[in-house]
Amino acid sequence: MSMLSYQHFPIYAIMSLFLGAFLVVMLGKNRAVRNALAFISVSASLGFLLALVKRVMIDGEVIAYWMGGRVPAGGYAIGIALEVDALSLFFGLLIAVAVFVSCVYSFSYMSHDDNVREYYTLFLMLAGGVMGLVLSGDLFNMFIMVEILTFAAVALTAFRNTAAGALEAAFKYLVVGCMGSTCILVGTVMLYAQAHTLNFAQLSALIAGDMNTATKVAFALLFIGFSTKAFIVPFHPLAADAHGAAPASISVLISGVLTKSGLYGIIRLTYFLFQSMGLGSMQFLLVFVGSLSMFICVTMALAQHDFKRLLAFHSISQIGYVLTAAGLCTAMGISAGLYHAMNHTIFKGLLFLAAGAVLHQTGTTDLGRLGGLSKRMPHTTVLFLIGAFSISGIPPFNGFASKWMIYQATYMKAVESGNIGFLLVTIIALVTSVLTLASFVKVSQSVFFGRLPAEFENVKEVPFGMRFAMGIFALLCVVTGLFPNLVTNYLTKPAAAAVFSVGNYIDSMMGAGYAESVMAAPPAAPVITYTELGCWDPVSWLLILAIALLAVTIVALAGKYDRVSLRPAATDAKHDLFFGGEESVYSQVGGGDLFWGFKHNWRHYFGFMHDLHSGIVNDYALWALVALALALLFSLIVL
Amino acid sequence: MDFPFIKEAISQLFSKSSCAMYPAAESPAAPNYRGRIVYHPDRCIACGMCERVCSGNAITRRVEKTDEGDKITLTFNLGSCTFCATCADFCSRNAIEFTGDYHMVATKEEDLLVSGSFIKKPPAKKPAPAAKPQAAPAEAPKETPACAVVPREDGKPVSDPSKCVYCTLCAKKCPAGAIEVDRAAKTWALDEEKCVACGTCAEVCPKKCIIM
Amino acid sequence: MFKKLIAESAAKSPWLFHINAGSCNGCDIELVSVLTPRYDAERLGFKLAGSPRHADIVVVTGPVTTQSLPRVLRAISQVPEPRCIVTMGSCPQSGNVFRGSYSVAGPLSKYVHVDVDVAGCAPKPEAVIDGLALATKILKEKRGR
Amino acid sequence: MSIILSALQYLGYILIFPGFLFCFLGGMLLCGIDRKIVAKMQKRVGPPVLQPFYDFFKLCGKETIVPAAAAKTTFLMAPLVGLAALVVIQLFIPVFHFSAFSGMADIIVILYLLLIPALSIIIGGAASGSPYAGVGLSREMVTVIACELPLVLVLLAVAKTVGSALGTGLCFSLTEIAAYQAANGSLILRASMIPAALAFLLVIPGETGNHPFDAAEAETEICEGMLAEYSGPPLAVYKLSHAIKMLTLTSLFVALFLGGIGGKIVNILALLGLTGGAAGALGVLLGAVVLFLLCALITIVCISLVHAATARLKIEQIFKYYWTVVSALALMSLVLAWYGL
Repeated sequence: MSMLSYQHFPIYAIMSLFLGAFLVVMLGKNRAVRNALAFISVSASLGFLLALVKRVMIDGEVIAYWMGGRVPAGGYAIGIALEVDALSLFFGLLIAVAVFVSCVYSFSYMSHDDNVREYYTLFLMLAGGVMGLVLSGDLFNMFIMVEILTFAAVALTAFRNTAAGALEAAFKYLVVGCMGSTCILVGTVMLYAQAHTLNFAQLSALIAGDMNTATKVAFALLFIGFSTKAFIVPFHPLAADAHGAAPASISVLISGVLTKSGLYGIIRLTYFLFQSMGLGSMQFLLVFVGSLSMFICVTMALAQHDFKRLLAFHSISQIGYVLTAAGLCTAMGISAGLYHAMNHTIFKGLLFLAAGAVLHQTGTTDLGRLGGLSKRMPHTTVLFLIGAFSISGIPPFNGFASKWMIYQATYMKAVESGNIGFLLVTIIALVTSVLTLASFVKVSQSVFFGRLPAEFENVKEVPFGMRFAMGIFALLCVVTGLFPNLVTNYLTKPAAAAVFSVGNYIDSMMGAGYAESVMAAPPAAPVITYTELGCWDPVSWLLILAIALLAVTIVALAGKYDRVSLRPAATDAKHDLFFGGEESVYSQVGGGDLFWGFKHNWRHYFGFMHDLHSGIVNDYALWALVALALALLFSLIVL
Repeated sequence: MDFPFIKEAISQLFSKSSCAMYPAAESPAAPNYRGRIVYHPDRCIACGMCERVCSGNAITRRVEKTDEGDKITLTFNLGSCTFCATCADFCSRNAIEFTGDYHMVATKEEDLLVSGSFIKKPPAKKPAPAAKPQAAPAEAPKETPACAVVPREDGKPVSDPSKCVYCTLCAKKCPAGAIEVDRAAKTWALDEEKCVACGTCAEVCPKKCIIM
Repeated sequence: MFKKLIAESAAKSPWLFHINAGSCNGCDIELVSVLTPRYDAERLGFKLAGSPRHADIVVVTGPVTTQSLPRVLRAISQVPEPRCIVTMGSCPQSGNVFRGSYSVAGPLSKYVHVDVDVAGCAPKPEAVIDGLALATKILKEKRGR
Repeated sequence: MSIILSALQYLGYILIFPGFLFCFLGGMLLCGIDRKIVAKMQKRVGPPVLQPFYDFFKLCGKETIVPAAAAKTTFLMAPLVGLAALVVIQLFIPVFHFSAFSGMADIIVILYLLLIPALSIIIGGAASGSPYAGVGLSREMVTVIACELPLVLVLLAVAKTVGSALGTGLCFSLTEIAAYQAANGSLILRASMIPAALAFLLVIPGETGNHPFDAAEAETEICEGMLAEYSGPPLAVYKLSHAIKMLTLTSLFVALFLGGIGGKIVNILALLGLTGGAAGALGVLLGAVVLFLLCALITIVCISLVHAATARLKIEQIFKYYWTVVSALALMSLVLAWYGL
């Protein structure tokens, strides 16, 4: 067990981040050292996880690592364990990539701010917390990591305390976040009282057998705790306020990483700890909550006037997609859900970075005041469009591949289970996708196209560091969109297989044969096979689209298409916009005045939603309690 | 949403189109359509009535001195005409006629001008002994002697006081407004400058006491 | 071959853009009546375009009041080449009864080269069709150059 | 050698048959027929059927003005992307039993590819910076949202019907649907499919932005909406892609609901005793002609008749109409298909 054997890599991945945080506090006085330290710790963590991919993903091995060498004695796990199976490594990789890109972005993004040292400390603590949560195999250890990431996220939301609403958003996040953490803590305590162990694998072996009321209450508490972290429906306004105020690189982390950790918790909880996904009602819970948050958040996003709040609501709506897919409990559903989770981190990260670029250059993200930035920031516009097209699922980009798998999964589930409810979910999913496209058309018209206001006349392009970070995400968007089979074979299929092979998870932790001895009916490890029904093979589609586009452009250029007449003199009426003959004054159609037809027809719905999202923290706390009560009721009746 | 005209749409699909195929089929104008102006210079007496009543002041008159007399050209600018035909109504000699030809399309200004000219010969009488009428100095038009009325040599009208009943009809009808009649003072005066010797007063006078 | 085809079709699909420079709407109704089933200018390819960018023939009605003069000239300048300007009725040609008024900025030909004028105080639809047909011929020659 | 041959063949597919040439001619002719029939319905004579060709070539000859406020490259590139995407969709719609890229015709992908032309006109309008374009693109997006729900319901209903018939539970591939219809009769003859067909017919004018649902390009209210600043060749490309979109949607209707005729073509050929290569080529030609005639018929029924029979709707009426009446029709057929009718 030499220091460099792969067994230690999980703990190295976590510790490199925490060590980085510690060193930045100590030595982070001057900028270069601080940036170098942050970069090294983030890339080290990414490197360690990449080294594990061959072993865990392809060979299917599950790494069980007992901290301090305390192996289980007498059938009881005393020490704290880290367990990395395909699912945790999948989420770990996702987190490491997002953290890496966000760190590169924040080098130049945070240049204007002061006390950036604290920023990097909290940044690395947040990253370490999430990495710890995803890789740990011990329930209490997961709770500690949840605490770390919640406090780091709250502090980072309020980092720019001069910004309006930053403190208030952080306070709201703190209140409901702590309610969620306490729910997790109480749930963990109740499970420990039942099974006298905190080890995740042993717990899932012991708990699944006898489900008495205590475990049912524990399930409800844990479920609500993790959904606060994932900002699912009753808790989504927090995300909107948090993203509105937090710096863009932190929004990337919150939306790309924090919500995924919440999802990871829910998947672990429902598939492993309680193994209750077989129940139809449990699937109904996840699918219902998922499609509810999918639809509510996308309609709320359409009504937003602020770029980052709009993106925040979208990230919750995409989380709704992932939750719906994960709730189907079919091989294709899980794989589609995980694939969409990965895509979501990538394109949502890209969009938040683009929002940060706009904020960095113009100082505002209000859709009403911006406009025409494509003339001054062409690269950011192209990168934003790639992100916008992939989130709304336009074929050549990655959003389409995963959404398309989700539609198939929900529709196949509807056909297999004969229950028409899932059909409704497919329809909601498809309509939500169009509404996502609508809100991104709104953003592109209000921010990047349309007329350039006078105050942003001398806006320049963002520095190269930020564009490079956005470029990485854009490249990932296109690559994962073009080679879905590559992604599914090496990433999502092993992860989906891991989700179903609970027995293997327990045995690798507690020693072979443990699962059979303890559990009444140890779940057999299913073989993951699903046939993708459609015939979407992106490379040849894109090839044909490219050839067609090439043919069109060649014919156009042959017809002297680009011999256009541009404006010769500074003022010449011919190249002014047509205003019905009037002098073409500055008039931008953007922000609130778009989609009147849709808003008019849904005005009662929007009115009700407007009153519901009051922005007062006690309303949101009340919602959290109501949600907890409903969850308790549900789990007591159903489980 | 309802489809109000489906029946008509389908039925019209099979019926003949109500289109007057204009460029192919000639479509004459309505019977008394006021189209292009035709000007008959021979009838015109250049009384200037049309020019004064034309609302679009589309009519201009040009007088040139030539040896045979005054060559008067009247031009009607169709581009400035409202085709109300008031000039035709007022023309006592109906020298202006509105035809049914509505094809008034032009690329150059000139195409829209209708003009005609005529020579206005001075009266056939023996030439005036001394000063020419136009150059008559500003002596006031005196009352003609009460003896038997003798026609004036410049062809302008003169009234016979014995027969005149001062009904003021001639003054009303005079296009140029050259005659003043005062019923109380029983006087009849003629303003030489204005008078164009058109003869309307002679025609109109019920007592035929005006002789030219 | 291609250039000839374009010149041919320039005459076959002239799109109109109508500018009302203070007209009494007599000519405006006549212009629109040209597109009704009775006279149906669409069978010759005419179509009313919404924006000057789509227009080939600009039809101006009304005596070009001082208020509308800058707007008329700006709208006309925004029409892409090759274009034709047709004045309809007597007003744009000469100011008609409004000539000499303080608020009439005079005939259009003072500011812009007018290709075709259709006379008539509210010309007959047939006359308008003649004028437009003449304008398409001019368009074709302009295109030909 | 065979690679070059197959590459040439595929290039031929893209550029000649179901690709550009067929789309250009078919789309323009369809647009001409539509304008002629609408005129006939209004007791007018109407333009010659080749009028769209004249419009296209005239616009090609005009000068392209790029307004100063526009983002130049997006402004010029947007129409081309829309056109290319439309031609790609047309490639994957099977002409009865012949499909250029047989393995890849998929309903969901076509559903999403139909978004690209709408998106290209929206981005083009946004890039021009004109406020008319801003209002136009807002209305265009609402129209796209309005048409999406019924379109989705219809496609799911068809997928379910054919899927349950073939036993795979669900079938998204157009070629399989075409084959199924060739085998046992067009889908439109089934009871559950009639409301779906009607709903699809009502969606076509909305999706292409034809008269009653063209609030987005209303030339009287907002000066041609997004096209307000376009002139010359870019405008010609947009008019062309509008025409091709009509062809694409009508041929999608034929592929989805009238596939049975493919079977009849096959046995007509068998009747004539032609076999082998000749039959294939002739079959394709015959198929293309029949497809175009059917498309013309459907255009007359669903685009021209609706154009002549009613006035332009306000944008919120369009939205309400599509999300209540047409979606109810489509939902009815989905539920019928669901319960195995």
